[in-house]
Amino acid sequence: MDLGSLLNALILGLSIASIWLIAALGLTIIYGAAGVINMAHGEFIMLGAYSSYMLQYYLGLPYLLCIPASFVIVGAVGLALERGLIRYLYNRPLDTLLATYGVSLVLMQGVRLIFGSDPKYLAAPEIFSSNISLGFASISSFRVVILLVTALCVLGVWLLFYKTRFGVQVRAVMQNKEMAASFGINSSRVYMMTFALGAGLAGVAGSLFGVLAIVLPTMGASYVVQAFLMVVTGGGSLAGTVVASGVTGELQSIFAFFTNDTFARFVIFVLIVVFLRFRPQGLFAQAGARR
Amino acid sequence: MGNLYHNKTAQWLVYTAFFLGLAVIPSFVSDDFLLNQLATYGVYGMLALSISLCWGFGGILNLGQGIAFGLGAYGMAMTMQMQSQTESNPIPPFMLNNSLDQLPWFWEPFSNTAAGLILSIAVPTLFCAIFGGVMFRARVSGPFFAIMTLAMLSAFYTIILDRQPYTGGVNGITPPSPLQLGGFEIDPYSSTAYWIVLAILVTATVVAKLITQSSFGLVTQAIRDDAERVRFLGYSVAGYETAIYTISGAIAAFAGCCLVMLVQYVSPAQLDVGFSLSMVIWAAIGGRLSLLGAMCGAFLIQGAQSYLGDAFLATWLLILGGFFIVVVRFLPNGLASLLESALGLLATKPKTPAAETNGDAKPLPAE
Amino acid sequence: MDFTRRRLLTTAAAASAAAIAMPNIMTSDKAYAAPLKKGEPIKVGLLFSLTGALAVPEEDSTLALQYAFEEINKNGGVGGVPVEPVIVDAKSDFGVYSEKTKELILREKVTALFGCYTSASRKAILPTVMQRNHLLYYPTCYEGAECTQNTICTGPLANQHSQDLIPFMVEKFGKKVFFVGSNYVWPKESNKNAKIWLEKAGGELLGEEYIPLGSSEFGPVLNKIRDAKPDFIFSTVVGASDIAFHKQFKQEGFKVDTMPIASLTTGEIETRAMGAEFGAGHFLSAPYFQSLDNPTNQKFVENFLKSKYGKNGVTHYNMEETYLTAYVFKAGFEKAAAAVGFENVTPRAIRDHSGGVRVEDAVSPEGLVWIDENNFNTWLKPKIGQCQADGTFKIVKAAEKHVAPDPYSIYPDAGVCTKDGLKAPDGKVRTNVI
Amino acid sequence: MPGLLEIKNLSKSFDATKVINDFSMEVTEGTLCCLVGPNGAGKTTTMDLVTGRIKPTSGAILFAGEDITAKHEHVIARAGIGRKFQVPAVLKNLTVRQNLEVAYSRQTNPFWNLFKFHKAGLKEKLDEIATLAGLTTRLGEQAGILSHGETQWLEIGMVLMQEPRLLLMDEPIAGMTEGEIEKTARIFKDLQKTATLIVVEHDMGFVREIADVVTVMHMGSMLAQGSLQEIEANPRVRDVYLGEKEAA
Repeated sequence: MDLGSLLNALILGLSIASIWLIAALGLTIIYGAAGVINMAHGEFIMLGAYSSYMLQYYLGLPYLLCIPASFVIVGAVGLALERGLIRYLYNRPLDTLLATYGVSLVLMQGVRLIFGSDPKYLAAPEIFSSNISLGFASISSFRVVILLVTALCVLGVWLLFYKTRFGVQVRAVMQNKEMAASFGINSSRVYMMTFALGAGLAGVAGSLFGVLAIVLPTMGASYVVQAFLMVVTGGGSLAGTVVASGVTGELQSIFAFFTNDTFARFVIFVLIVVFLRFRPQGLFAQAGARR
Repeated sequence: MGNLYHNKTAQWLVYTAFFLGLAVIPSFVSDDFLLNQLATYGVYGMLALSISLCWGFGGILNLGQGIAFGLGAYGMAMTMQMQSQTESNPIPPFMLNNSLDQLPWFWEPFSNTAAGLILSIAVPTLFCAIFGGVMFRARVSGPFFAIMTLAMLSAFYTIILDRQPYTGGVNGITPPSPLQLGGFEIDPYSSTAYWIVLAILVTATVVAKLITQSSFGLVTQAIRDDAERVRFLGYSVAGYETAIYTISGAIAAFAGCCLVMLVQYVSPAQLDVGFSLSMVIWAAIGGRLSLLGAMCGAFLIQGAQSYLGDAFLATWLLILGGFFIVVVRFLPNGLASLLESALGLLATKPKTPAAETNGDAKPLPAE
Repeated sequence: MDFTRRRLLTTAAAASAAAIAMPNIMTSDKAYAAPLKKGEPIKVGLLFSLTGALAVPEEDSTLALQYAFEEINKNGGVGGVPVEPVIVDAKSDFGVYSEKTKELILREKVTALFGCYTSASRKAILPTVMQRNHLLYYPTCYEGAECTQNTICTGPLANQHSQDLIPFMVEKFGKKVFFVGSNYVWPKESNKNAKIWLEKAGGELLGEEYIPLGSSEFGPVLNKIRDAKPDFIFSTVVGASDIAFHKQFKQEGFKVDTMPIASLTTGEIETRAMGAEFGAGHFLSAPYFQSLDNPTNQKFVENFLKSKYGKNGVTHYNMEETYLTAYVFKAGFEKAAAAVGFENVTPRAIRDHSGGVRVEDAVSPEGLVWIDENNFNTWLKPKIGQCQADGTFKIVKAAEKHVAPDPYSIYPDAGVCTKDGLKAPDGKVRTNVI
Repeated sequence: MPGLLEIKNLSKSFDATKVINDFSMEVTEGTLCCLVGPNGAGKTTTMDLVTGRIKPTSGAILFAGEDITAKHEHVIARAGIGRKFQVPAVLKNLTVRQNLEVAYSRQTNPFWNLFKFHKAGLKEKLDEIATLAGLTTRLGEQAGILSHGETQWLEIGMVLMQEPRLLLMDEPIAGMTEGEIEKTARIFKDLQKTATLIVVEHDMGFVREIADVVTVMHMGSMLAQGSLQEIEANPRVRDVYLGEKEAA
């Protein structure tokens, strides 16, 4: 083992972290702001990949434009879902978990009916099919793209939540719904927007994962458990998810470097369970009142 | 509120009728396949029962029931596998293929059928007691606990898949012959196997039902309602939660053993996240607040999957998912609550309040 | 149901008495297939997943078999009688595989089963098949190390698959190789075989990595490969992971002309899903390619794609191997019928008479194959294809001679698979070893 | 003789804010002590600290001579401290009868309770308490559908079912009618024969009616303690109360 390889592993860990983070970002917002456990998040990611595929295949849209377009499309789906189902379940957190699992079944099978169960091909510009070499370290340019998009999304979410009027409203609703209502904040609208935003971010993740891996109706299922763990470990806050993803991404890369991938996963699952035993509220707990 | 639905005696009568109905089925059914299939449904019923007990009565949503179920199933498969090993051939073939020339230590006890069967139940039960104890003491509850069980399930799934020399990896374990008990071979297609499963199901149901009617059951229902408040009444909430989670896990472990007895096969798929979620779906659709309702939910969904599934090939999951959403949205207490309301309408004059007890259910048997 | 209460009680009592008296009612002597009658169709079960994760390959298997049986029926059927396929959906769920197997054998009373794409599902249904002394045609490559009296396989075994590929790659690209596989039984067994060929060819193994099934994160593995600098990669990665692997291979800057992937799985379907740009230049070893240049194959491809079963627009090795099972069944059935009489054909009789049956050049798109008389796997000629820019494969090497299947090639101590069971070195024969 | 409950130099901070600041108090067995003070004085926090809902930053709490500081809620409850919450907390999905039955917590061990189907003495106690709380006709109802006043009574009933030595009542008469308030006062006086009570209350009229001792809290500390007359005469209390009233 030499230092260069370890450094490479660390850089890769950053990339893995960004993948986990972008997968978990939308979930964080939805969970953090509205307290909804959205089991259909993986399917939102899948929808993002399929919308990019559709836009590219039928309309010939360039890949980089597909990313924001997927944000809009999946955001709209999230909006419709929130209006049609989720809003009736806000005070029943376990039921939202179950209902959204039903939604995930429907979305997965629906996509399968429309597009078939064979994998689809999502093309990215040729320039992304290369790698950037920095002497001893090297990383694929597409991973850099993911890293950048993720950073951009996190920054955007941060600005939105901490620098705008909407953000103030969201945080007010998070703290105390009744109190916020008395200040004239329409909490129903806030929930609706955050849900749509979270879904849209999943769409972005999907259009990235479609290029990195594969476009399949079942592709979302593999992300959802991991994404949840990031959110729960982080305590449901933006900063928490960023840190949780960063640490687990690096850990996974390092464990995989020294042992193998499967074992790395096992260790991470167990570490998270142990961690939450001692800090059930997660890394950075929400300030919102629990009772 | 003289709702017959809440009448304890009526509940016991319906339970008795339901199981008597199931018990006589082999006398008119000579179809081996149907018998084996019904026995398998019985296993699913057991799982739904365990979820109903834990979630419906304890308020603990467990998305990782596959852990107890899977560990039980692996224990049984190991026991059955060792039954077919002989002096001259002491090691399961899949281990030879993975360059093991000695039986791993944790396989040794399974050479003895009795020890193997005991371990099949004891190990998952102990796991639940420890995991539950640790989690509930840390006051992990509600959705957080659900996610934790999901993480634990994924961890087990991953490690069983990875430790191929000891577990058979993704191919699992296929014991070549049926379970031998006391010199008899239990043919998985015989009425004997059916009755064994039924006997375990009846026992589990009676135990679960008695638990819900005991003081313990009342406290768990109180915890489901408001755990925080119950602490101030002097009950150790963690203790109660751990206990009901563990009992529910033990039932799931029995179900795992029964399944392997019936299908002679185990694989990591028993610990698949999707399977554990379907257990929750059965209980939710049938009615998590009713043990019998949850069981009927399992029969209903699995029956529909077997018999309607092929007719609606492509749309089956769509129908299931949609149905599930509708139930969660409009009937949070499942189909059993329909019956509850129906009987509530029938009820005329309030009876003596003594007749009312817990909110258990009494749906009609599926047949 | 109409019965008096009294009758119910007596039957219940009698039934329980019977059950207690003879817990082991069934033995394998009972015939579990419908008695065959001349003039009535022969029912066979098609047990594949039409929904769920396994549907991608298995739907094609169902289509290929439907096509094959239609073709057989058009040309006079099997033993003069048409074949009626009973199609079920195993939903990619091993529980359902097991349940459907029972349904096909016990209720539908089919004469043979055709099914499964994965070893896991095969192992899930084998207990039932063996206990009912039935017959399963398994049409996919697998790891071997199994010796049952109730299966016939037409895919390449681990010992056949890489026999030519490894020496070919070593000769063409260099001695140093890195093994990557999905984390399960088949890749590990295949790699054990590959190591033997590698040693013979004088190659050097630099590393061996296994990825969780379904995982799409190849960063850590590719980093290790980058450090090891092999001359080529030998891949047994399957399914969705395989596609992610090829994509990330290129995205990470690896070059196909200096370090190609030699795969046992990446065929026409996978290439199309990942985009030909990611597949081009890599190698695949398989007994069949769509581009095989022989009249039987050209006719097969043309007719199949034209038929209603060719909707997916491609033929590939797994479909062809599945297609062959129908003809192996036809030959075995007819041989059994000639020996014991049409009405007396049982699944086991078909299997016992299938040793040595041939599917001739004129029928088999991959060319002549035949069933081994001892272990009931298939003698075949593996070929090596290189993926082209359009996603088709160019045959770069074809085996001269048929390669014998040997399920225990790397476990000589376990014994030899014979017709009646696994014959251990001490002379003991064990049946149904799985 | 030391008091039944002794609070010694109790402090509690959330982040940088000191909510309870070096607070000490002693309650003698058999007395009824009223805890008063403006909003935010730390009354409910003190209750939380005594019942183990939150852990103090420093200081000690002794109950019947035993240290119960930072013990678990259920341990403290079992030691004999019952609590009624400010926002009435009853088990909404259970019936009134079940609420009272659960509160009858002589046996708390889960394993014993698995085999218990009838509790000795439950019926008599339940009848007695139900009559006292005026809920005899409501026993079969779901607790969630009770009116606010009835819910208050139910929770008081639950605390009584626990048979505690020390009762903590956080604003017990909020939402009650005149008649009910009188009844509550009567019950409290009755209870005092067998138990010790600490009542947090704003309604000075009610306090006047029941209190043996009044403790005034302000900004997390003890401002004054004594009989009602002494307190009413205390100028510092007046300042605090008047200042508070004007500000509000």
